[in-house]
Amino acid sequence: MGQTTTHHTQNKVEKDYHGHPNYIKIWGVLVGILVLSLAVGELGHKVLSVTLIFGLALVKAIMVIGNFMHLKWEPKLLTWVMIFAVAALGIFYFGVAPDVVYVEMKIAK
Amino acid sequence: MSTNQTSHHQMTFVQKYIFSTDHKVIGMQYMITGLIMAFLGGFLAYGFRMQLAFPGEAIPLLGKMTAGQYNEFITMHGTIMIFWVAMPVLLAALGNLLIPIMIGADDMAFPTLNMISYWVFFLSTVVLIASFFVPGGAFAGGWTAYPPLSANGYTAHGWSVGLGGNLWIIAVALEFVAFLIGGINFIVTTFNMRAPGLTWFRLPMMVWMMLSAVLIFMFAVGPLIAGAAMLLLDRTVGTGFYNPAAGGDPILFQHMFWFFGHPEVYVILLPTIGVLAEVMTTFARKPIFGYKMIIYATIGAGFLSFVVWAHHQFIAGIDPRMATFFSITTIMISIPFSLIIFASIATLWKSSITLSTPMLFALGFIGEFLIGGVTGIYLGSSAFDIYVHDTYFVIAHFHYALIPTVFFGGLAAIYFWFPKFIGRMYNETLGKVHFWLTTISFNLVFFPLFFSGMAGEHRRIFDYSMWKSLMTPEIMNIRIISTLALIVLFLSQFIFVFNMIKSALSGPKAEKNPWKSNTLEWQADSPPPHGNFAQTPVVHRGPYEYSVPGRSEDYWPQTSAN
Amino acid sequence: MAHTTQTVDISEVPNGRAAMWWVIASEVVIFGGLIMSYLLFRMRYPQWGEYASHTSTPMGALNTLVLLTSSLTVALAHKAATEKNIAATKKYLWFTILGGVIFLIVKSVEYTTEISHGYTITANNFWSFYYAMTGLHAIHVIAGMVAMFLVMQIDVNKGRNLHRVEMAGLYWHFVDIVWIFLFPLLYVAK
Amino acid sequence: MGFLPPNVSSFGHHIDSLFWIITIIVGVAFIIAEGIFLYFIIKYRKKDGVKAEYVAGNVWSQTKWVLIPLAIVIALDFFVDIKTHTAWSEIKGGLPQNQDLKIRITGQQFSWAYTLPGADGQLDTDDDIKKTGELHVPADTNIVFDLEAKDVLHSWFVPALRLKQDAVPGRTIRGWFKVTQPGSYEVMCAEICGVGHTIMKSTMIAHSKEEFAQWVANGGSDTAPGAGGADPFADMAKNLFASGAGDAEKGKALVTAKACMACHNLDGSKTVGPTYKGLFGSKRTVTAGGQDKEVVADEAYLLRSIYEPGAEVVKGYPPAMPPQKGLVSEQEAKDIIEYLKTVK
Repeated sequence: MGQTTTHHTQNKVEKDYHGHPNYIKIWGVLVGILVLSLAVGELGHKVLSVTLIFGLALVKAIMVIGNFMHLKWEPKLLTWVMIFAVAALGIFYFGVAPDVVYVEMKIAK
Repeated sequence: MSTNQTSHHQMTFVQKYIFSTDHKVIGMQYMITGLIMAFLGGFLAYGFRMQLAFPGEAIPLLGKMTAGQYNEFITMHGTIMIFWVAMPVLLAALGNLLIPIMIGADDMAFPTLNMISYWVFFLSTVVLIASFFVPGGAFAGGWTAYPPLSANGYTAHGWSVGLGGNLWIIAVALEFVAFLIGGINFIVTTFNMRAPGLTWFRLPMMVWMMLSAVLIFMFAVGPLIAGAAMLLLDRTVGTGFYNPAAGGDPILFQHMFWFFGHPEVYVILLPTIGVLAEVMTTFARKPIFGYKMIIYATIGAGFLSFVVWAHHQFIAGIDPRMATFFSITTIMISIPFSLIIFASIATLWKSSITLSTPMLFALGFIGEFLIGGVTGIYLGSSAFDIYVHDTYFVIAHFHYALIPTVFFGGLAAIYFWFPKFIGRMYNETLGKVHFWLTTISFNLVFFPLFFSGMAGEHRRIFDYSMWKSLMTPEIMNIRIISTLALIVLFLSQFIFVFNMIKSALSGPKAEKNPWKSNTLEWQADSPPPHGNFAQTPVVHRGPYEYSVPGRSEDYWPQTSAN
Repeated sequence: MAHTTQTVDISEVPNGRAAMWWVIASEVVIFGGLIMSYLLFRMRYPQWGEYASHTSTPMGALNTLVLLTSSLTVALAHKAATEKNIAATKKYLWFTILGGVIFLIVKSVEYTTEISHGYTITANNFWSFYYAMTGLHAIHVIAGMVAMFLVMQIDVNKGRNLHRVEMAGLYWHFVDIVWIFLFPLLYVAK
Repeated sequence: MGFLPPNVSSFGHHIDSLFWIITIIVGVAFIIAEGIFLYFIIKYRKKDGVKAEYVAGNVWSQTKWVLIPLAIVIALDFFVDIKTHTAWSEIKGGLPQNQDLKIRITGQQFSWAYTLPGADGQLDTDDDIKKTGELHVPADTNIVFDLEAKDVLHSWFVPALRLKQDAVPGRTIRGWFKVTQPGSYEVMCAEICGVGHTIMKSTMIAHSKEEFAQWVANGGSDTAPGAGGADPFADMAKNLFASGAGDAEKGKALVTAKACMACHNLDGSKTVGPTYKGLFGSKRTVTAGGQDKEVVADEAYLLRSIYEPGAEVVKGYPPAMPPQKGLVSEQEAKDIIEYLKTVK
């Protein structure tokens, strides 16, 4: 009994076509942020520069995910999945930190 | 996506059975590999239990056992039973067999990827079995592989020494890859390929549980894959991730392992709760009690399972304040699961129960799992865990939680869907004999271990003759009873194998819907052809409309219009 | 009797893209495991800051620029693919693979200089983490390049399955994001 | 539940009472749940003409039969949690105010090494008493221990004290206990630590306070120093081997059965313990009481290294062998020595 199954994503017109943002402009902004974070790196104040750099890295990541990977136009669920993945890592970090970060080492002779 | 289905030519034997992309064949391949590995794991248990009951004497079929071999056997028993029996049978086999047909799809979203996932799993099985015959033998550091022991105590030596351990890590990593690929297939199929009318709250409980099990597995396994890679580098290249002398920390691996370990036991439990819902509603002719309540409890337990892991490490050197936090979350996570068990008991209220073999196994699961769950409260309390951690009390607890889930739940599923996927009825009396033998011997093996654990019998000890307090006649008798009962448990599984093979070859033909059940797979032929349904089914109602008042028949299939 | 089973696509995300997002979710958790362990040790041992000073920030910055540019070219390739412009898609895909090659070249130059200074994987735990993280990332870069090459040969040349360009693009963007976080972690935080 | 060993620890009552509380709560809940479960199975068996009732369990009047028992279970759980917290904070939460005695416990592959402060009461002074396999402690005193591990994970477990604590290499984990009753109690290793995990036994001997003070004054041995007179093992060797040779065949089997091969070897390679190859009759440099000396490996030497390995430790090897007193009988020792003579 012949069984033809059309895989619906195969030759379907891009139903959820939602246009492409101006990639070049976003690329420009990203390079700008990169240069900015390098400049911040020269700043004397250590703690401020580290937090700024990671902040800028986070902004870059969110821009890449949002615009290049079109997460902005995907259903909300996918965004929540990504957030949960990062949250799971956060849970892991704060669950383990008291045991690894705040314990001084002493090697038994 | 592979498009070979469209040109449906006559497939050769290899394409049809070995490299098949049909979800039912792949499900059967997982099932058979899992069951064979179950016998291997059971044989290892026979080996080390004989050594425990009759220390130092030659074991039939195995000869005298040395301490190194003993560690090897217990490590491999744990690894095989969790990773090569529980997950393939409950997650991959039932998932592959049931998800597409239960949601009215012709196959998985990515059939070729599904086939690749089985063969990556098969490769990991070959690597694991090869690690037995490698010089130095298989890995012997406990299935939890805590460094520094699992990193050979950081005495630097290259690939040759401890090759068994390296193969063990590679086999487990390959198996994780296989289940990640399989998991993604399950998720996308459940999201995208449900039959028209099959909304989220009309999905059978089995599909819900499979989906949440795979999601929990995916998010929990990440850190352990990173940890295993770091451990492999420690063992071979000589880095010092967990080597205190080099600034590493052994406790980090324990956290990584149990961050995965605890959600893992829920990954194994959830498919069985799905099986429970299908089997009990069919044989009690009654809707599941609180369909939405169970689903919300499962989702809640899914999130909670990520903040519970350190109850395995109360006395492993973690910060005592953390132990209080984890003790509270451990007690909290017992709430959703007690809710699910109470709801399944409530399903039996005012029902009309036929005690066929699948129903016996499902009810057996509830009866035994209650003991497993109840003893979890002892261990969840951090203070009492000081005394019973790493003793036989823990072993008895987790066997009472895992064996009902894997064996009773798995066998209930196999007996229940055997007519559908093999097309023939199994022998009912043999099934019942198998059930009663398994239940009685299982209880005889593990219930006494609670007591020897209370007496302070600590784990993974090859020969207790050095401790007078553990060589009292009562404890010696417990070890002997438990071992003899294990032999009975092991042998009674051959009744199951005989029943399955005989019925598959010469059992009476099974009709489309032998149990008068509602879900979609019972509307397809048995065994369902390639592509499952001639016409895509349209779903009109939920899966558990049994004994609806005002209807002559006491079941109402999801697809029937009136 | 032939017939078509038209499985209705319930969620708006078609199969291929949904699967790729789930692959990215699991990869985030795997890379995250490694990065979190590194962070834990960074917090514990201040002297790792001094070890980190031996990594060359300019090389890292160059690599970040290279990967950002290749993210741009793969996004343009996806745009060209949706417009069924085969030639442009291939051009941009080749640019992206070129970006990957440049990244690997810069990486190997970096590795050789560091190893020549004696900072091998077993020098100390910082360097073990450095090589583990950048090594795993490099493997994913290679995997991404191979995937794009295969998509180009199998599908783009024959003008079918053009949505696969977007899959390879998503994976490539993920590899770029991992580097976006690796760069400050290993190179900038001195 | 007569299996719990008698409790001799000051905080042991917490654990025993906690055990009984949980057993009662959980036992009652279990019996009720299992009872209802079995009752339903029996009562609602399929009878002809009787249909099941459509109870979907989505309205409060039905779900209350599940949610209320659940609320009770939650309340009881949190009661157990409170009791657990008090017990946990006393045992592991912190150390008692008056810390009378500070000791160090070191787990190493395949034995427990104990360091007690000598007469001066200070650790890490040269009069410390170092013992492998035997911990002597005074009763009725708060003993604070520093637990550490040399190589892999170990776990110091004394069932009679209801105490267990993992020893993690790279950390010093502090804990305390107070023995309420003099006596000898078995100590176990509860974390898998390799091939010799089985033989990692040691004993804790609790003396009365005066007896312990006397023991410390004697520099860590029951008899006063110098009163030893003739070497006890020389006489044992004489009369043991007076009645003829042991059985080398049985000795060969005993060497694996008693897990000696976990540390020693027959081929001259360097393992945790010294090799047996060419041992008998050879010259060995040992450190005894701090000084090195040259000894001939005769029968008395072998008996001493079986029963009191800590007395004379071969140079370059850790004092890691647990004393075999009470584990290897004299006849078995004789057979083992006979076998060792044949290992060339």
